[in-house]
Amino acid sequence: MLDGLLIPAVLFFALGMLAHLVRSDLKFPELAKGLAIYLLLGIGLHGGMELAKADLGAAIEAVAAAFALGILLPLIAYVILRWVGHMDTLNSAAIAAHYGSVSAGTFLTALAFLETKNITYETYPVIMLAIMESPAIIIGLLLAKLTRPRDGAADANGNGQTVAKLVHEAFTNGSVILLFGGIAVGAFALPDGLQKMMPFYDGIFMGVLSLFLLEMGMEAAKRIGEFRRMGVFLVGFGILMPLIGAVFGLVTGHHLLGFSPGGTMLVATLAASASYIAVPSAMRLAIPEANPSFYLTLALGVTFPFNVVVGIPLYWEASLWLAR
Amino acid sequence: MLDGLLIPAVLFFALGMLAHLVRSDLKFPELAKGLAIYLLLGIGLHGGMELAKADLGAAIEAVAAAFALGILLPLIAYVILRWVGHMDTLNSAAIAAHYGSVSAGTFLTALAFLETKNITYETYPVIMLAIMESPAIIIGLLLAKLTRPRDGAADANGNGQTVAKLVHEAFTNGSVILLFGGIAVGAFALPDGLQKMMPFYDGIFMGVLSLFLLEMGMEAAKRIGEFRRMGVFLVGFGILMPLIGAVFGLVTGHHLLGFSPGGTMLVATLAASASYIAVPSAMRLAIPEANPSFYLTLALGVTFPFNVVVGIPLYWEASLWLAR
Amino acid sequence: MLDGLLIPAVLFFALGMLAHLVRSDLKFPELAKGLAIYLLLGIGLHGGMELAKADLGAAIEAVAAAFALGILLPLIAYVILRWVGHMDTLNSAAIAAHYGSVSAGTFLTALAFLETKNITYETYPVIMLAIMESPAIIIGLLLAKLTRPRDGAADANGNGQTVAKLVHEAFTNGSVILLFGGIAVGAFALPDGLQKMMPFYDGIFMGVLSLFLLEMGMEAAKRIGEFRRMGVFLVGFGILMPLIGAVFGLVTGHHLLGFSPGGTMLVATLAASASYIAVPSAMRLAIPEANPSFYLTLALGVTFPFNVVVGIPLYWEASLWLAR
Amino acid sequence: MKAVKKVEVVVESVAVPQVLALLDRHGFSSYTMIPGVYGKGDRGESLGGVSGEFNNSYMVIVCDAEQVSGLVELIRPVLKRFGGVSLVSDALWVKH
Amino acid sequence: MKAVKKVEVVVESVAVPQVLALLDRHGFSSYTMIPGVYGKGDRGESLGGVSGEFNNSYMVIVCDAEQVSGLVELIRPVLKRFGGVSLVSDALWVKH
Amino acid sequence: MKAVKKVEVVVESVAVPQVLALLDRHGFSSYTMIPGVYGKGDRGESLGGVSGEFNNSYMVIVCDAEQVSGLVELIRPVLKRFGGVSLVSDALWVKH
Ligand SMILES: Nc1ncnc2c1ncn2[C@@H]1O[C@H](COP(=O)(O)O)[C@@H](O)[C@H]1O
Ligand SMILES: Nc1ncnc2c1ncn2[C@@H]1O[C@H](COP(=O)(O)O)[C@@H](O)[C@H]1O
Ligand SMILES: Nc1ncnc2c1ncn2[C@@H]1O[C@H](COP(=O)(O)O)[C@@H](O)[C@H]1O
Ligand code: NA
Ligand code: NA
Ligand code: NA
Repeated sequence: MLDGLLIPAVLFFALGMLAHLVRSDLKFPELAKGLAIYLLLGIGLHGGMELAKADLGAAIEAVAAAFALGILLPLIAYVILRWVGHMDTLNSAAIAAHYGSVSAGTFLTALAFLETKNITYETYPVIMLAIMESPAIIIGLLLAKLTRPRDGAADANGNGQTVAKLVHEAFTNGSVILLFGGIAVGAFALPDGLQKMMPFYDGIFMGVLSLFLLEMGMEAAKRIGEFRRMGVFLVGFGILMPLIGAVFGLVTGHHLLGFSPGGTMLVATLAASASYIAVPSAMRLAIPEANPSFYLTLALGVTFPFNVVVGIPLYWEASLWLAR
Repeated sequence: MLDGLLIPAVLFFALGMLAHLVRSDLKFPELAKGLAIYLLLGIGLHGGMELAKADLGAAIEAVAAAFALGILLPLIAYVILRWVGHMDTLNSAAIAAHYGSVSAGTFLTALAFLETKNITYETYPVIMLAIMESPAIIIGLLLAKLTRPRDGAADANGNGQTVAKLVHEAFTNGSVILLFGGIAVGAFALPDGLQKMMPFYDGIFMGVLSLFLLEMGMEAAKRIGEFRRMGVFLVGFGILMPLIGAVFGLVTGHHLLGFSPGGTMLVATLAASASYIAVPSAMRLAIPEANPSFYLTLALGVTFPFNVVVGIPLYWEASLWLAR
Repeated sequence: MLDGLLIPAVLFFALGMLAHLVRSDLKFPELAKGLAIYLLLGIGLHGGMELAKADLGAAIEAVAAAFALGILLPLIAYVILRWVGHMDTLNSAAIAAHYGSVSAGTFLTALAFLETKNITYETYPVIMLAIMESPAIIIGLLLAKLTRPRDGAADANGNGQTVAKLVHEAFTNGSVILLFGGIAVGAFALPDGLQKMMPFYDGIFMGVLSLFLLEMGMEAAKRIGEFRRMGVFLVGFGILMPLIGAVFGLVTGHHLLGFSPGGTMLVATLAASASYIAVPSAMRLAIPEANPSFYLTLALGVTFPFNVVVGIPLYWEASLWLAR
Repeated sequence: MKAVKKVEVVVESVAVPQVLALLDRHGFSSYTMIPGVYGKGDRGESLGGVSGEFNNSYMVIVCDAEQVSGLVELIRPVLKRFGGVSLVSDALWVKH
Repeated sequence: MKAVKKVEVVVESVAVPQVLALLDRHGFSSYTMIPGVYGKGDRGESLGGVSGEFNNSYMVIVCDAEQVSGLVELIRPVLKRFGGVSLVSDALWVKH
Repeated sequence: MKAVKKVEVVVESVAVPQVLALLDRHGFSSYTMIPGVYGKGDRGESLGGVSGEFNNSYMVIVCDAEQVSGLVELIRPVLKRFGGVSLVSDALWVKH
């Protein structure tokens, strides 16, 4: 188990947290944006190349499963927040959307875990990653729409976001474009041309990921100061919800999709992870009344570190156990 | 022919255009600047290393041909703009300068085309690329100088740029420095040291190019909205002029320089391409009266996509045909 | 000797200086920050991986030697500045701190020199690099504290930096975190995981360094204009002090630590180099009365180019001579 | 030089496209915008966020005195939704 | 709209954390800050530096008229130590 | 505190070196400059450009009341050539 912590990717994350905790002046937000773009494209490309060789039927099953998880998980999260945590409707909707969506950084850390241990895995989870970015945004939006008191002023001034606009945004945000774009290029481009690009997208991938996780560690640690203000329930939710998600993911991966332990663990990680890039911006626009420090702190400060340090090794053990 | 579209570099460009057209929030201008610097240095280095082994006589011929093209092409463009399009002198001069100069991004896409298809090519076009950055700027400047009504106010206030200043700028802008600098280092540095650097400048080159073209796709698409304002003549010019340039390039490459089809196609691409980095800034300063949205839209929104998608495969077919 | 100038790393530095001297518009400060982060992590990682196999006793000796140099050298620099140059106490203290600390860029250029010539070297100097970042900051601070006239106003307003704060900063600035963090990850992470990251941190390292040195050349050249204002003594100091440092480094490396010529040259380079990233910020805060253009010009405009162009080949010859 | 009003708005970057569209619809099509601005106010500190989405932008719109109240009424609901600050001050416009 | 004072401060970026802490300690917890600003003044040009440490930041603090002299007294010693510029001007605050 | 004039200029970044040289020649050697600014005006939107050359910069020059008309006359022809905006307003300078 401790072994899981000596994955370089995890150590870089820890180093980032440390850097912030000792109040180092280290920071590189601009660079991190570039790294994220590279990583999303790279994972997409890699997935697309594998998919070109894959089985269409199995791919469609994976897509359907991803949609189902993306719709189901935010609803579960919403119920817990509303009826267990007695949270107001708009904050509940905004937080729920984050947990239905996914975190590419967490997914890649799981990939680094498998690579370090030389474990094989299916490539369908890459498509699932791309698919799961969007539906939860729409669910969160609908939950907010249904429960929000009619806001005359906003509508009159034309400030209110229409549903159509936000659905559009859910499917055209940068992460979705990069993931689907990468998959499409990987699947359709001439193999010889792809081969020439692979030293960039494949060879240095794990190293670039480590640098990204260093920055993520700093971002996560920044939010720790907010824990006090959030209260015990919310912090607990940030740990419980990924576990619930993981259970759904494990069942989906192992029983419904029939994946190997490696692939099953990846699906569990997707389900357990919470978005911290695409969904926060979308929710800030769609539900400005919700408190961004709640959802950012949860996704980035609680759930992301939990998954990286504890969750991923745990989901791996569970996948192994299921496969016995 | 459709094959030419499945070059990954081209697909990335298309993905960028798509991202803008669906109004995605994706953008990374800062990153793109860094990528451009890397690409210019890398192409220079690569060229320099090959040149160290090359034939001086042939190199001098290539340099002379590049100068000739860089002087001739903007004159042709100017004549077309003035007498066919009835455009005013200053806008004509500014646009003409762009078409006499070159686009490293287009050149690299042509290189990616050849690499994907495993076609060999001469390295002299890399020097031609470096040479052709500058002369057209000076031609554009002279055309403007000769035709501009005496602007007393500007001169009196010392705001007018002197010719000397702009000639200096034509030869010291970033692209020129990086290209010639790369060539010089590649030609003179100790081979063992160069070898240690090559995994960076060679191994990941095509991958970095793909990321750059993604950004270029977004930049190109941004300009499409301007087409209406430009009118049919100018958009037509943006497609016709590269074809004219390509004919001159084909003749130069095949007949004058005696290059293989690969090398001939590269010369055609240079002649067909229009600058969108160095020349726009230079023209903005030298001919502020000209409308930047004309030349930026033409170079970036019309000619660049045309060359990437249609031109390069076409010039390749033409080079093959010439070589028969 | 001229051979030492044809190291690509050195040529890139020269290209950067040239770019500034011809007043090119080339610049990429944002990119350079990212490159520095990568280089510090990479050198740390590499060192850590080697150290995992190394001898603890020898490592401790190297650490002790690094501390000793970091304390001794700024004191020597201070004495020269005060009693030979008749410089005021605060400027003397600030400059001295720079020369006790180290420049990772210079160290890496020395590494590139050895790599280009395929010379082997010990890895302990990497730890020494990490160690030597900090002590000189504290020595500089103490020198300033002891000699500064009591500044009532600053203290009353709470603007005065406490010693504790600056000691903290000396040990938590970005470079220190990245170097030590890299060493720790390199030493403790699972080897299989590290192996997956190495194409990034190892394969493209020398290439990234070349791009960083290009930027450094531009930064160094920017400061040349300040030479006139600094006077002959200070410029002379910027050349003499590295030579003094190098002598101490050569003795330490060869006699005290028993290193090979490669390792000895690296220790000499550390001792000869002056910090231009971590220490300037620290001194600006701790000794705001000192003139930043003095210490920045010296470290970046005089000593860095001197070491890169003349110093490193010289220290190498001296190491060889000692080893005879 | 002509007397004008300078309206400054600090608002979250995520809301900027919406603000610009709103202004444009009401005839305020000229503006200057500084991205990547940080700040702290009633709703806490702008932390930046992994992809910088939670920083602010600083907008300046120069307009005539008679337009200013219309402009302010457009901006007010945005500030109500997203927080932020808006200031109005006097300036002289250099004609050219 | 309410009459307020706008205090602008241009100071080296390296001093910003210190300035913010100082303001915070004295009850000025709201501010807007533009990083990465260049400039030239009595002490020469801000050159940027390899890792950008020698550039300036542009801070804006909006406060009430009666707070302004207290604020200015806090900033003055910082300007004395690090150089920089501070301006005070009038504005109207758009209430929301 | 001393009464001064604050002159703000928004101009294309490509013209900034020229403006600074011009100011310097006429004795205005102090300034503050914010790079990477976007905007829209009579001549359309600043699109950024592949290497950022078509964005704006925001310059602030603080000077004495009697200097302001000289400064404005320097800036006017630049605005005529390149477009842009310049504002003059009153402020109090915090002496240090
Ligand atoms: N008093 C103030 N002075 C300057 N900027 C302010 C002030 N209050 C708020 N801001 C800016 O407006 C943003 C949002 O403020 P708020 O809605 O109060 O959280 C902050 O992040 C600051 O950039
Ligand atoms: N007259 C001025 N107008 C605008 N900005 C100024 C002026 N004087 C100083 N500054 C700014 O304040 C910084 C520090 O000024 P100084 O302490 O005078 O060197 C400069 O880098 C400028 O950004
Ligand atoms: N009314 C205005 N308010 C604020 N900024 C303006 C205004 N008009 C022009 N600008 C700025 O000045 C730049 C050039 O304007 P123009 O020359 O009118 O195209 C624009 O990109 C804006 O940044
Ligand atoms: Na999830
Ligand atoms: Na051309
Ligand atoms: Na030293």
